[in-house]
Amino acid sequence: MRLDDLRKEIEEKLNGLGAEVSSKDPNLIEVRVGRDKLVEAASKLREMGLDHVKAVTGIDYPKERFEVVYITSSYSDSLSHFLVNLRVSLPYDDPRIPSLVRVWPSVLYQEQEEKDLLGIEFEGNPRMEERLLLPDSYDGIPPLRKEFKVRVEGIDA
Amino acid sequence: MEVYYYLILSAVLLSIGIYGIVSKRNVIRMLLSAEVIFNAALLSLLSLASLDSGYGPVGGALAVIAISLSAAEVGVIVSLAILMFRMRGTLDTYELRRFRG
Amino acid sequence: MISSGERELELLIGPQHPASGHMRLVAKVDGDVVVELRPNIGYVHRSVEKLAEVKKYLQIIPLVERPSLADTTANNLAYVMALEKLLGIEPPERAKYLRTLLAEINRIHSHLYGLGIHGVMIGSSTAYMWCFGDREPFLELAQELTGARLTYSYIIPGGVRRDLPAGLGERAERVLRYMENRMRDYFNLYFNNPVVRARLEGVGVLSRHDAINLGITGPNLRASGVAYDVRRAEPYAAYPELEFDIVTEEAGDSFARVMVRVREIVESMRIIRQVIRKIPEGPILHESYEKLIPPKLRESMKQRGMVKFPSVFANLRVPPGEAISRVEGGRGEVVFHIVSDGKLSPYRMRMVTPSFRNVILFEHLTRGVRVADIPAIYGSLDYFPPEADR
Amino acid sequence: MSLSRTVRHAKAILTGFKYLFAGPRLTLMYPDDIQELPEGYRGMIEYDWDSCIKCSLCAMVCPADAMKMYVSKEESEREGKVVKRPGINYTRCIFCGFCVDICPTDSLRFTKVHDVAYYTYEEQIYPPAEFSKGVPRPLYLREPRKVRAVLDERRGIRYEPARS
Amino acid sequence: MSLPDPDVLIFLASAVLALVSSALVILHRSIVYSAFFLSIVGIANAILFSLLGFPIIALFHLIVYVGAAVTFILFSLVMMREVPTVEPGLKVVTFSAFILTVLVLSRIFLSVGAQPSFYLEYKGLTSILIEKYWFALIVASLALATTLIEAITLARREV
Amino acid sequence: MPPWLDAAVTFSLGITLGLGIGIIGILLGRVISPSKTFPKKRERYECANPPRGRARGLLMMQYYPYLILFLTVEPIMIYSFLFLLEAHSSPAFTLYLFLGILGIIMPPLIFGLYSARRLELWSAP
Amino acid sequence: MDILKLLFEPYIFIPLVFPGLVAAFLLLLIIIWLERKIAAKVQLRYGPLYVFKPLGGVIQTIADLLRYLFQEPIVPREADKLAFLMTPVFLFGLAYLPVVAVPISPTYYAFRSDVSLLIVMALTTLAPIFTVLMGWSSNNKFSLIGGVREGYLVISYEIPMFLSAISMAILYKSLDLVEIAEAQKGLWGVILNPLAAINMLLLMYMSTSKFPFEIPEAESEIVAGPYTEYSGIIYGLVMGASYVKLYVLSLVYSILFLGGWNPLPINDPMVAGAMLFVKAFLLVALGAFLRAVYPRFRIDQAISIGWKIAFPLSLISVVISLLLIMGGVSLVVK
Amino acid sequence: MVCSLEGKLLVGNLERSARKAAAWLVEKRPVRDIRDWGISFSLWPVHFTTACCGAEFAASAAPKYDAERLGFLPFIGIRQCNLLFIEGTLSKKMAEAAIWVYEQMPEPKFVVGMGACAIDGGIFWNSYNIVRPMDILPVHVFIPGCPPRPEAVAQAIIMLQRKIRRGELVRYETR
Ligand code: SF4
Ligand code: SF4
Ligand code: SF4
Repeated sequence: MRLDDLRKEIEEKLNGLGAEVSSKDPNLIEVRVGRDKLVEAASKLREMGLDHVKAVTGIDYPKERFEVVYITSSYSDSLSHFLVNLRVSLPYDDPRIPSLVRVWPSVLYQEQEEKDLLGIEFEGNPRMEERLLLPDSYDGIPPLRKEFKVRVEGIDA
Repeated sequence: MEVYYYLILSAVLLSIGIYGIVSKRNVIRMLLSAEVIFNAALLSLLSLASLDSGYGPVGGALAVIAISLSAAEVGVIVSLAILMFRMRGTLDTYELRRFRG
Repeated sequence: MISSGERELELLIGPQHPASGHMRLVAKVDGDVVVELRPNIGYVHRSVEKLAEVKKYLQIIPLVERPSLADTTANNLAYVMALEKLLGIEPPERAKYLRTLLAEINRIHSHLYGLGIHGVMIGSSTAYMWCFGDREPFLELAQELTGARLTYSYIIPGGVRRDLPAGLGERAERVLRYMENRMRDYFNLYFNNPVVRARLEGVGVLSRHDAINLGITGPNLRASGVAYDVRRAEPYAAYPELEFDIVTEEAGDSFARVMVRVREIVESMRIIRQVIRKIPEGPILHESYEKLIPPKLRESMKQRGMVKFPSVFANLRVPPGEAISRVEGGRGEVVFHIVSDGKLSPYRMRMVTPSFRNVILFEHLTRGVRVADIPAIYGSLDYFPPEADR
Repeated sequence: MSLSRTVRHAKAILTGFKYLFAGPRLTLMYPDDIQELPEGYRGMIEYDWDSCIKCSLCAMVCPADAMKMYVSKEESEREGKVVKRPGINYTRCIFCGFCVDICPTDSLRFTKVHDVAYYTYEEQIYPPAEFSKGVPRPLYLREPRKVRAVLDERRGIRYEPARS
Repeated sequence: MSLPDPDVLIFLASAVLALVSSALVILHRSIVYSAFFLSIVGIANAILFSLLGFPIIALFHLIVYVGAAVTFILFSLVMMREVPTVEPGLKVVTFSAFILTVLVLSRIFLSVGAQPSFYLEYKGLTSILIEKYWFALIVASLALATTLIEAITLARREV
Repeated sequence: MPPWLDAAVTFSLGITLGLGIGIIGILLGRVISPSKTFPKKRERYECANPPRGRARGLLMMQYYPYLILFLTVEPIMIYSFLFLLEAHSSPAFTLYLFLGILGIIMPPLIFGLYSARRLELWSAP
Repeated sequence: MDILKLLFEPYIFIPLVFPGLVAAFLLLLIIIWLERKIAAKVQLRYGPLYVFKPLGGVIQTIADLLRYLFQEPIVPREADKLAFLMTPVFLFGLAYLPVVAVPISPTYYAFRSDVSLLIVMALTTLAPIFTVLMGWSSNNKFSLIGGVREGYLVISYEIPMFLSAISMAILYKSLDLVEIAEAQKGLWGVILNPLAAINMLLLMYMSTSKFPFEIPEAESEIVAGPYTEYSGIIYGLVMGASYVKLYVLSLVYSILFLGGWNPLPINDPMVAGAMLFVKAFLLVALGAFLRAVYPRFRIDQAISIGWKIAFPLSLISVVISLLLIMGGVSLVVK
Repeated sequence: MVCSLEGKLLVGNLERSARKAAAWLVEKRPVRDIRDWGISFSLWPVHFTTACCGAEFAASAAPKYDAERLGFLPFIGIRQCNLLFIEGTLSKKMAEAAIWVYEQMPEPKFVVGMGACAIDGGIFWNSYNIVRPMDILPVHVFIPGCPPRPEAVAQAIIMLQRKIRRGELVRYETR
């Protein structure tokens, strides 16, 4: 399968969901959907055979938006070469997003981590209340946000 | 050593066991008291059997069988206790009586 | 009635526990049967992703290696590949082969590490000692190539840091033959040992369907019969030119997972032989960087076979953009997602390690097993907590 | 107990016996022998005071902020401007060797010293003056023999006295 | 003054052991320790048996009674978790009943009195078992076998 | 006096030594070892976690049937070898008796082993 | 001089020196070191060495013992103090006590009874009570599970062990260890009934939780099993107890199956004792060696080995013995 | 009731005076030397892997470096060990566990900080989630390196042994 074919197929599948599909050589396809259409789009992709999520990346653009990228792919021989990014933007003051655990069980811990470190709420993920990586007693701004500053030293002693 | 020392000892053990059975409410504790009684009984059986060398082996054989049957009794009672515990969540005989019906 | 909550005993396995490494498993057991087991990770969370945002691009190389100390090359390679994608450069051929060589040596000793830990988890200290002992010759090779035992930091944007030392190929061949000899004894004493079989066979079965669904990766995936390997799916380094098979097993139990590792060791040895035979001559650093090194240094660098960094490396600037790279490490697929805004440090670096993707298996595989199976399953996953916690 | 299983038991035990009586040993007798490491091993770092051009590249590239530029007082006074020289802090150094590889004058060099431990925190910080004095010497009970690891087909690793 | 007979000493020691531990069986707060003390009662009893001249019965008692039955109780208790039950205190009535029993039984037993001069060799026991009581053994085995089924059916959780 | 009472000395020596070593060791160990108190030192060991829940929970009932098996089979086996010792006088009869007892015990034994295999029957009470 | 003579009286010498306390202690020191050395050799390394280099570090165990002695014994707050402290003592005493019944030559024994084999076996059956109690009194989850596991192990080896022992006893028509050893002047028990011998060996290692049955102390599951809370010299004591138990059982095993002090022509107690000791030592060392070969079984597998393999095997070995008797084989000493 | 009686017996006056006598005895020359010798050759580190340095720690117990030659036997339980190896980074979560481990170990006990992370954080020195071991535990020997080579681990053991044998670490302290 070639990249363009896959792109076409995805475009057809996601028709009517308001998805922007773009591709980037050699093997990357970007799908950008709105928050409300996310689950639907994800299920469609899942139907196409993209059976797992490799990574869930949350990106913080301070005062502007959050972006969540689901990097999905497949274990089947025909699709395993390609990566499909499912990208959602969230408003900065309301970082909530429907969880995709139902669609891809493999995002369970990844979503929990993004919640833990970035403070994005994945609605429907059963682990939202628990801390994953930080100590249970941690109480402060999520450390991966840009406003969380770590110490830096210059090159001088 | 006179045999009646043994017999008196067994008598005291027996009374301790009886006291335990009468005064305790926990099923397992009652079982334990019964076991003390069993020990006492065995002791008196053997001390009586030792009086006569003719009866000695017979007493021994009896004791062997008694001991092995006591093991059976323990098995059944403890299993019963487990059953009770599972059904009622308690081993207290008073409580059990209250729950009956 | 006894409520079911009361019936269970809560066992806290770890963090100070031989079978937990650096994590905590909270097991609810009903007698000898595990009702539920939750991994409690984060004991080695060192915030690699956050630190990457304040460190410069080159400084991140050692940073991403640290989380999975036994399998540093995969992280190193994956990170550098993402960086190279952003920079738009392609390393020279020889460097690609050297990367492959190191990756395969690393795969072997990482697998031996996992097998050794697994051995000690089911109580065979000999398996542990043998695996860790036989790891040493490979470490010796890697050390000769890179100058460090574990933390190689060998792969840099545009190439590698050291050239192949003279005679390494022949020494590698000797090590490989040694390992092949030893394999027989491994099978006699350990893998075919009836006690080992009894402990591992049929324990913690992961079906093919579940493996795919849960997004499992690496040998654990292949042990369930899915022939997925990044080296095939999206070939990188010198893999397109090398011959190798993807090892799979069908059973999906602990023993299959162990067997996949063992057979991958053999497969890696095959790759190493090919690499040594085929490695082309040429530079080991991309010419655009080589140009920047002062000529005098360039000479001595060629002679010693050690790369000197051009001074731009101190403040490497990367064009804005995003890049995703994936690499098949010893434990599975490493994914890097770098978002650059053109500054000295990445804007966001997402690092997804195989162990982190496999955490989900703990809950999944341990439901209804016996307490003694927990270490047997845990060990067979070759799970490395720092890698998951990052 | 099936026959094949019994055979496997026997094989395991026999293999054990084989190693008990005829197995190799991989052990390096550490405090008596020390291993001569290969060329280019990234051990502790030595600093050449004279050839350094004070370019700060080493401190800039250091990923652990272990290499720091210290103001060299005498030199600053002598030259009338701020002169900084690198000093190393082994409490943080991760031996990545970036500083060595980036130093344009080869003022920093790897040594093969790799087995040092310290009793206190403070001794591990080397300002430029101490840094240039060379690397610390580990404590040995008695003068160790230097050996070279030889990879071997049959025994894995053998150790031979190093020639040098 | 000469030393008393060793068997008098042993008798006294084990009698005290038996009495104290049987009292503890009844009185100890924790039921697990009660079961443990029952095993001590058993051991003391075994010593007494061998003093009486039944070493073989003593060993049998040790192996089967202490080693199996009491261990079984102990095990079940350890596995079953302690359930606190309210125990009534030492009531005057029960205590006096206790004293009474001791007195009555002692009076009865005091009428017997003889020097035991007896030693049961295991061969005597085995031959009598195989000659006269083999059928009893079979019956006992049957009883045990039924117990086995009964106990397993009782203890298991019906699904 | 039973003849083996001669050995009372040996036995008491054995008991004294066996227990004495331990008691002396413990007392010595308590006395000569340095000690420092930390708040958590005497807490229950729970893999470096604060103690959680009660330690004496319900334990492995899964293998309880084996316990019952043991309880019932052991007496049979022990008294069967009491008569087995007579094997020299009438070997055939002993063999038959032994096999007979085995025949009695076998069916319940197999039943026991079978129900022991079914784990779901044996969760904690 | 009198004291020295008294020392060599069997009823003092046996419990105190050989095969009693001193010998057990020496064996303990050597075998723990040897176990580590054997394992190390199989595992391609040296094992303890630098503590005393000329002799390969034999005194490593002494260093460990000293360390234990000077280490603080902690009694956890929730533990039942008295039971916690006393059970190891009893365990050690119980493990060691059967030694008094072991004869070291046909004429040199501390006490002789017509049921001495049974005495040894009976004393070993008492141990689980204390182990369970040990787990209980520590008041720790792992100790408790370890104790229960140990108990389960006991119930699965005990009956087959008795049967195997008894299948030899009926061949020799005696329960007296002296007679049993003497009966093997010509033919050793291991040749007559190899099935029982193998079975008993297996069960012996099982009973002392040697590999592959090292289940109660399975460190990767339940830390140190019943000994989790023990520190300092008390831990040394409980560890010692299991080795002493193995030692005593090995002595009994050599008498039952390996001809005891046979085949020595002279009956000098010292020589006979040395013979016996060597046999027992080899058995203990074999147990130590198995550690290097095997991982450990799961508890349910061990139990079912006890019930489904060892138990039938021991029944068969009893029947074999009966058949041998019917066939006229007789080893009885007249 | 028996327990309390025993308790009084063991911690009462008798024990205090016995301990005093013992203190006098144990701190005398030959006894002290023997004790220190025994302890120095029987350093059992507790199995407590805090971070990735554990990989090299494991290698130091493995055949090539075989730290068991020095009487160094990685062991399982807290209560049986006398040496705490901080194997690398202490994250905040792990630091709590480390304190538990340290406090629950019996006296005398020693701490070795292994790896740059266990001294000053190494490459993670500015991470928000780490703790410096020396801030919470008394560390006796530091091993720099990331990860330190197994030789350095052996070196640290030798240095610790030497310090113990010089009588600097094991002190008799009465309650
Ligand atoms: S050591 Fe090298 S890199 Fe560092 S300041 Fe001196 S010349 Fe520059
Ligand atoms: S070796 Fe690496 S960490 Fe150490 S000073 Fe040099 S650059 Fe910094
Ligand atoms: S010093 Fe290095 S190897 Fe050790 S824990 Fe820290 S990062 Fe890991």
